[in-house]
Amino acid sequence: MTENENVLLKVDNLKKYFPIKGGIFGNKTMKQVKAVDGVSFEVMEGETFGIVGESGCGKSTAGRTILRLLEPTEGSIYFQGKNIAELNPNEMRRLRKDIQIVFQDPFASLNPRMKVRDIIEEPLINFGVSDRREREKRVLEVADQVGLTAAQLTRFPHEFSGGQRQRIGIARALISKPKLIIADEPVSALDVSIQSQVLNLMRDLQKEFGLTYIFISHDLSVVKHFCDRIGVMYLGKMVEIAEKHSLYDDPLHPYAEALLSALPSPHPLQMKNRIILKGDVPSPSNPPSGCTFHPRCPSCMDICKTERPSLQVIRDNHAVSCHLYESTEKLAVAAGELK
Amino acid sequence: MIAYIIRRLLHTILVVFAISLIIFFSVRLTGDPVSVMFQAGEPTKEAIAEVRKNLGLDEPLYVQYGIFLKGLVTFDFGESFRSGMPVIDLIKEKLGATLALAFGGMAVAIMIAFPVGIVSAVKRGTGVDFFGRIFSLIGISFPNFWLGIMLILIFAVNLKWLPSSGFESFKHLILPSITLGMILSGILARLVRSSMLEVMNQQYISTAKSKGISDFAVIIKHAFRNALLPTVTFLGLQFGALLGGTVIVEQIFSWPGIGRLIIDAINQRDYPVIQGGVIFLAVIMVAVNLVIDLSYTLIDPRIKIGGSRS
Amino acid sequence: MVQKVLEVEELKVGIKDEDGGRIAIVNGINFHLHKGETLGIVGESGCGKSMTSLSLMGLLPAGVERHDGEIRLGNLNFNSFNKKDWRQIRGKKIAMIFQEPMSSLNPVYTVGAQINEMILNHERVSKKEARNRALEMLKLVGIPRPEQVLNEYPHQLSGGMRQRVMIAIALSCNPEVLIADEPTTALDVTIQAQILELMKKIQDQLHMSIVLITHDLGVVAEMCDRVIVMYAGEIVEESLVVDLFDQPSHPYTKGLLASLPDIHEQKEYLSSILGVVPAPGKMPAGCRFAPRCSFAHERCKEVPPLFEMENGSKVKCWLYEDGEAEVAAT
Amino acid sequence: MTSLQLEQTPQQISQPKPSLLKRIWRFIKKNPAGVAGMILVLLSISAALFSQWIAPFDPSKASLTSRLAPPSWADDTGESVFFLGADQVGRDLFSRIIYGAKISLMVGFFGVLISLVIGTILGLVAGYFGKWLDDFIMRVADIQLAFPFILFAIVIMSVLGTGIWKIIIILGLTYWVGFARLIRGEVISLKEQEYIHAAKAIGGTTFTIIRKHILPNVMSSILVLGTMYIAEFILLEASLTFLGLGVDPTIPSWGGMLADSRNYVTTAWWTATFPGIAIMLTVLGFNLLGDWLRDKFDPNMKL
Amino acid sequence: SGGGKEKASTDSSKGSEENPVKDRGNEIVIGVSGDPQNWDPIDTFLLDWSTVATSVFEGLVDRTIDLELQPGLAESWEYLDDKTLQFKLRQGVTFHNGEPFNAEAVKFTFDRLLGAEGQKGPQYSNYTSIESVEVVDEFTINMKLNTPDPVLLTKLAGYGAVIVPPKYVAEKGDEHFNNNPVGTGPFKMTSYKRDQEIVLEKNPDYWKEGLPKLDKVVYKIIPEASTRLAELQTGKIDIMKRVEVSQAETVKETGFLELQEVGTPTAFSLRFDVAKKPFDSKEVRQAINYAVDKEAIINEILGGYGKPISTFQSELSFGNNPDLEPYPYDPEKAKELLKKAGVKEGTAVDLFIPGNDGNFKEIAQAVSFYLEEVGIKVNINTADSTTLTSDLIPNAKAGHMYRQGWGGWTLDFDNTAYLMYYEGEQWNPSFKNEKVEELLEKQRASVDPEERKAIFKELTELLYDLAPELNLYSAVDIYAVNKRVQNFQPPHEDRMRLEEVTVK
Ligand SMILES: Nc1ncnc2c1ncn2[C@@H]1O[C@H](COP(=O)(O)OP(=O)(O)OP(=O)(O)O)[C@@H](O)[C@H]1O
Ligand SMILES: Nc1ncnc2c1ncn2[C@@H]1O[C@H](COP(=O)(O)OP(=O)(O)OP(=O)(O)O)[C@@H](O)[C@H]1O
Ligand SMILES: [Mg+2]
Ligand SMILES: [Mg+2]
Repeated sequence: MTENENVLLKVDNLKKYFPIKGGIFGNKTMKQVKAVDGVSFEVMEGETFGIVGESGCGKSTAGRTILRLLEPTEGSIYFQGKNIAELNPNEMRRLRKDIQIVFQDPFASLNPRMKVRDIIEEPLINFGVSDRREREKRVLEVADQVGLTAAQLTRFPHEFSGGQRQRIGIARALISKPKLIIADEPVSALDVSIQSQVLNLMRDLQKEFGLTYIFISHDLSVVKHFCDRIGVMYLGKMVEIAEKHSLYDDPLHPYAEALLSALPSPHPLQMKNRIILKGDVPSPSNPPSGCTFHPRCPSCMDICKTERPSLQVIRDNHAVSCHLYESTEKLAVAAGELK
Repeated sequence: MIAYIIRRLLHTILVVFAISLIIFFSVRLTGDPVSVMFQAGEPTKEAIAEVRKNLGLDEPLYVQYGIFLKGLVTFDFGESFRSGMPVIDLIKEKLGATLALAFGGMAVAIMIAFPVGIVSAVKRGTGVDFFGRIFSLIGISFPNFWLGIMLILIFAVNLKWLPSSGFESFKHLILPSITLGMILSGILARLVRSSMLEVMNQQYISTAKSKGISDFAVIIKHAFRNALLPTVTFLGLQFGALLGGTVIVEQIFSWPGIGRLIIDAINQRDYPVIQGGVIFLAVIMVAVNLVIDLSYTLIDPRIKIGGSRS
Repeated sequence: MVQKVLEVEELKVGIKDEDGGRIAIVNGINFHLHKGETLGIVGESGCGKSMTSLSLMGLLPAGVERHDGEIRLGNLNFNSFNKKDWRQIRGKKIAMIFQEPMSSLNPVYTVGAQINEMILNHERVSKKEARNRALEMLKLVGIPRPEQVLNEYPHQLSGGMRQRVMIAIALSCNPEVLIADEPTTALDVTIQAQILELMKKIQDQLHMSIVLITHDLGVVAEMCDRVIVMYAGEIVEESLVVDLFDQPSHPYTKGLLASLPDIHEQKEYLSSILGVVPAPGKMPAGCRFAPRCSFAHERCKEVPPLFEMENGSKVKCWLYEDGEAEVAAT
Repeated sequence: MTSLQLEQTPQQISQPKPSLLKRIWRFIKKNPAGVAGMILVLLSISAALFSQWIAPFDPSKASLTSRLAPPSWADDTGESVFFLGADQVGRDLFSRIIYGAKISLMVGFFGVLISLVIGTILGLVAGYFGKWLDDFIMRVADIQLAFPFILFAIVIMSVLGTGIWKIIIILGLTYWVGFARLIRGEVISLKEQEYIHAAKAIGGTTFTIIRKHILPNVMSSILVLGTMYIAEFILLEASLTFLGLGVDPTIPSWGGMLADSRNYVTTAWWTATFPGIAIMLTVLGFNLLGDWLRDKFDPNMKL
Repeated sequence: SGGGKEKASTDSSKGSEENPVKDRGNEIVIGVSGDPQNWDPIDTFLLDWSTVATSVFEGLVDRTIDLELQPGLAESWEYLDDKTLQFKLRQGVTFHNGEPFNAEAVKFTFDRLLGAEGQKGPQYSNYTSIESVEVVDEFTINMKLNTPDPVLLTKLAGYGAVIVPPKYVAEKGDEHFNNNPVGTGPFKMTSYKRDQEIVLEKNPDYWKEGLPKLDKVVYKIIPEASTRLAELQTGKIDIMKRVEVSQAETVKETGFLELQEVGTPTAFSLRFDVAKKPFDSKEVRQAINYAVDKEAIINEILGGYGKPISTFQSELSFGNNPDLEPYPYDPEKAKELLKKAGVKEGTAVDLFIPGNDGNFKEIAQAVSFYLEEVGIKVNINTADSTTLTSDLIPNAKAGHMYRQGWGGWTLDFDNTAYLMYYEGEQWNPSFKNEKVEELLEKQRASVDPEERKAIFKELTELLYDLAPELNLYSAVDIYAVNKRVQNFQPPHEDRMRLEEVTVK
């Protein structure tokens, strides 16, 4: 990728801790769920940045914190150079015109008591398009773009299939002409046949409007298909960020490696050497010391148990946070400089 | 856990304090206790003023409230205007009858509502369900005084099976308990039914069935056990209410309970008894709910007190 | 010849509609299961996979009933079963694990109690023996510190552990057939890999037959010997797993395979099957897949029979009419 | 762009609609309890709405000569008289029961309206904003619950005076707690729904979110609880009369009639029996209706 | 009087006419409606107290069941002068605890009543005319008065002046005494369960020879009338106090029960707030009195269980003027008077009644019906009865008219008239008439019955004319008694006397 590409979003040391309250007055923070614990990455204009990781590793939380649907505990989020973590609620509300989100659950993300037309139209009202006819026009336009007919607009969400609902969700995100769309597992709940429809649609829209996506998923093959660059998360941290081919051809982090090998093979005869990880993902309220992956890591060293590795660029467009690579590459590069 | 209990107690104190304040001033809005005392007497202006002074009612309100609060801290609710008895003794006197009735009513409600609710849920949509629900609703379709009077006429006067009033033996407990229980059972049956319906849809019910155990075991051991939690919460809330809220049943059946104590006190404007009684009930209600909350850990191992469901 | 443990003939499952008529959910399917074999059933959501598996257990939900066909387990014919007979085979001869490990264990009983319940229900053993057996089962499914877990409640376990416990329960009475309805769908890939590995290991050990229901073709490729592809309550293709991936026959199967993103091959767009599975009661006449099929033609207005192909696969599609022997639909 | 062909939704495949009669019959067969409830409720509502036309006599027309006249279709002269008998001051019981529907339903509807409005607002606020507001509102609810209803009634009556509207106010001010708790609970779980996050993400203000997304989704619970409370309020009005806190006796309220004639049960059974039946059927009707609504909207609702 | 119309026929259970009470022995059970809560005579002024305590305590002066004064614990008395009253006490009387009754006991009783303890209660004010009690010898006392009191002897037969045992009270303390009363009466209280039952047992040492005849009397407290009746029907009680008019028929129809009625001193009126228009006009007040057919109300609604009254007192009251006839029912006259006073057709007035008296609600509605006939619209308001008496009436918030019932426990019009018509008294928010006040003071200054009678005659005539209330009726109490009970005589003023009662 070239140097002159514009950074659209830069996330720097983002943290989101959920307190578990306790104490006599219920106001003492007894413990914290470190759902997102110091994540940094950049998203270029027009690209698709993928975030993968197992359930509970903080993908959704990261996505929502960027939109400030959740207030970040720490860190900054620069959108077009502006730190949106510092905006007041009203400014933030207006900025949401430019950053939109599509949710995982096509059933839960649409208000069951609103007509599809009203669902799609709502952002326009919120963002101050007061002319009714203008709004009408835009709704029809967007509906057409996502493949919904005018007749379908007068129906309620429950009358649609999962794939169609996801289109409604996309239309709603699209209508305010955002620059960035955070797609939080938009196809995980769909059947494969439908999943491909939605992915195709999203790709079309990206081309047509020059959209930038943050694409969150736990499905490595979908991510590979759809994304340009990918960040792998484990227990609230980015353990590896890389350009997709670099990651899939040669994963560096043992976790990424295991993840890739765990993928069911696409063909019965392509049996491969599986790395089966021991144990389960630990709880983010009580993460292991040092490298949080060490208890499950097949190549765990002593240092891993005590020291937290930092994210460092190992090769072009490929950074990893693992002690295995520290000896070879001394250069600790902040994720921000990662291009 | 300990911190949780302490927190709840602090809340209780707050609530009790607020109630004491409200109750203290609001009873004083409703009329004068002294003139009520002279049912057949010679209440000249002077006589009334004299009694008022002797009862300390001529002090400024804040002073009276201060005295009341001071007593409260030591569980001294003062002495009844009417009987001259310490309020706390009056309450103690009634506690037995009140508890008996509350438990009796609950027992009846449970005996009606659990089977009806369970069967209704299991046979959802069938005639059994329909009649079960109508039956459980009959109880809440009558004003309770009417139900009480009717039960007396039927079971005491006509059939002569049961005594119609008084607090003497187990037999005396039956009619008031039924009156109270019928009312409760309507709501309880509905709750049991809906909780059962929810639970019956759970995957673990399928698991239980897939083990080949009997339907009865599936329903009782697996479904009902899980449906118990909201039921217990409800019963807990109701229990508090039953202690004080059974005035009408107590009156119809001449049951010497706390509800009647308080309503009589209200009718006579016996301030100390009203205040003491209401605060006592408030404390009981909070305490019962605390116990219920703590008991959740026994019913549902997922619940940890002080934290949330894991 | 390999022994058939389970045979299903003309299975029809339906619900009553408002007029008292029947709406078919599963519309006359035939299949069998060999001893020690893993049979996969794949298909999109709502095509009747779960209903098929539940009718094997006699556990169809209220309102849904099996109204035709025969199911035979060895020499037992399920049609003649009363409630008690069902109870005796459930868990003992045929056991099931479910999709949602989070909710398939009863939250208020300990793991031990839930395994014991199964054992005590089917076998005349003392409580102590049952407990030992439960412990053994936990060890078998690879649960760390099994003694402790026996006394723990499901909520104290992770999803993967719970699914292991479920497997332990299902296998505790040594059933001939295990039905696994999407056993790994709710799990993470790394955990899914663990569970699949475990199932393979245990199958080898116990020589069980497995019906594995899934919508993930990857899992099928990994686990199964033979596959049934279901569409809208019918079997559209049945073949050996290798054949299915190498030479899928039915347009639907082809479509499914093509819509998978391939990790080795970069395509800009994925191909996809247009439209959605028709709802029960709204089935098109003729071939049910025809409205979504790019090969649909006149002939498809008629219901196609199941054609047997050279390699032994069976396909329900008019495209294979010529040159292929027709298989009687019995 | 790949072609995006219109997907078929099941609804698009049209089937001939069965006849109206058939649909009604089907509905009745499927929801016997709901239909029974609806009929009972409709009956009492029509009695309330059309009392002038249904009632044969002026419900407040007292006449000591016809005091406690027993039910009869015709008197000696063949003229029709009190068909459900006459009450203690000689008024036609049937007319009073017809007019009583108005009063009972008024108590039910308006009482519920007040508690509903207060409870819903407080419940929304407590549930949505949480934190100290929630704590505060819930503590107020605790206090309200601990405060004896009868004392509360007496306090309100001595401050505001008596009458049917005061009773409505008393009920409204007492029962808001039920709505508040229900709504609060629902809002708390609703708040975590994805479409609420979505509403925020598309730039919705708090007010819009509550109005457009939260409120409509708690409406069904409000409706269900409301129906059940109507039934409860009708009974409570009767209990208040029993305790001497009811409405003016000239007002034909079922509760009043029932409570004031309870001592006539053995001597003039009709005075108490018919109002009793009216209350029972109406209350049963609303309960059945509420039950049915709940089953329809959310069978697992904890009510 | 008595016996309502037999219209309310019934088909209720005439079932078993057999007396359900079989083997109760020489005791009776009485169902009463209320528990006075406190048995100390100086703390109470409740009728419920007197129903029971009359059998336990005795005063120096006694009143027969027919309300005649007679010697009680004092054998005789005389006025030594205007302000000294000497009592000769009965000898050989002991309290239930064995303590002797003597002059000390009398002195103790009155010192207590007039001292700090008594001043907390409602009885004290009745006896303020007593300066002190002096012991002359063991069985003689002198009562020093600070002012002549015409009704003192009546009052001495009242609740507060019953004699209490000095040692017992001193030793056990007041709280104990509240719950365990000891007196000299025919029965002693052996058990008291608050709000449930009171057990009295025969006092074997009672000073009246051969009395009482019963071994035991149990009072059950049953507030709800329908429940009380059920208990009677099932034989759980033998005597039911407070039978509702609506229940009378049922009792009559039950073979083993007997209905007994008795006139009471309690008068019921709708009092006018004379400060409010249009009741500031005498004509209007009179018109109302003409407009209502009180006889019809008594006969129809009260089933005959009520007596007409012309002033706010019953025929039992000293001062009642038998020459005055109640205002006749004359709607024409009423209309005329109203017209004269300029009251427009359709004028609306507020009437306040207590909400817990079902029977009176019917009466209020009948009144409203009659007033409507003469063009006055009545809005009936029901209020909690305590609020009405303790708040609304004293503060003139009870509308144009309100119900008041008054017993005048001394059976002397003084009590009623003073409290109702003297300016500034608790229950007289607005009535003021100088002549009335003058007469009231005049009768108070005299102890001569004849003179007082004359004053009351003038007063009643004046009040009759002024018509400060619509006088409705004086109450008749109804008792229902199981036929096994013999010699029971219902009391006029709730004070049940049971010495002579026997059972069959
Ligand atoms: N509101 C919250 N309060 C407390 N903890 C939370 C909250 N939301 C999320 N968490 C916790 O934060 C962690 C990360 O959650 P998150 O939803 O971001 O994971 P995810 O990677 O999106 O997982 P999934 O694949 O299941 O969607 C989890 O452990 C979760 O339990
Ligand atoms: N209890 C029920 N009553 C009526 N219809 C039902 C019931 N359960 C399922 N169905 C219908 O039966 C059809 C088949 O459902 P089934 O659960 O077997 O699908 P599935 O293939 O297992 O799908 P999934 O992959 O989503 O689990 C669906 O159309 C569904 O709507
Ligand atoms: Mg997520
Ligand atoms: Mg399924």
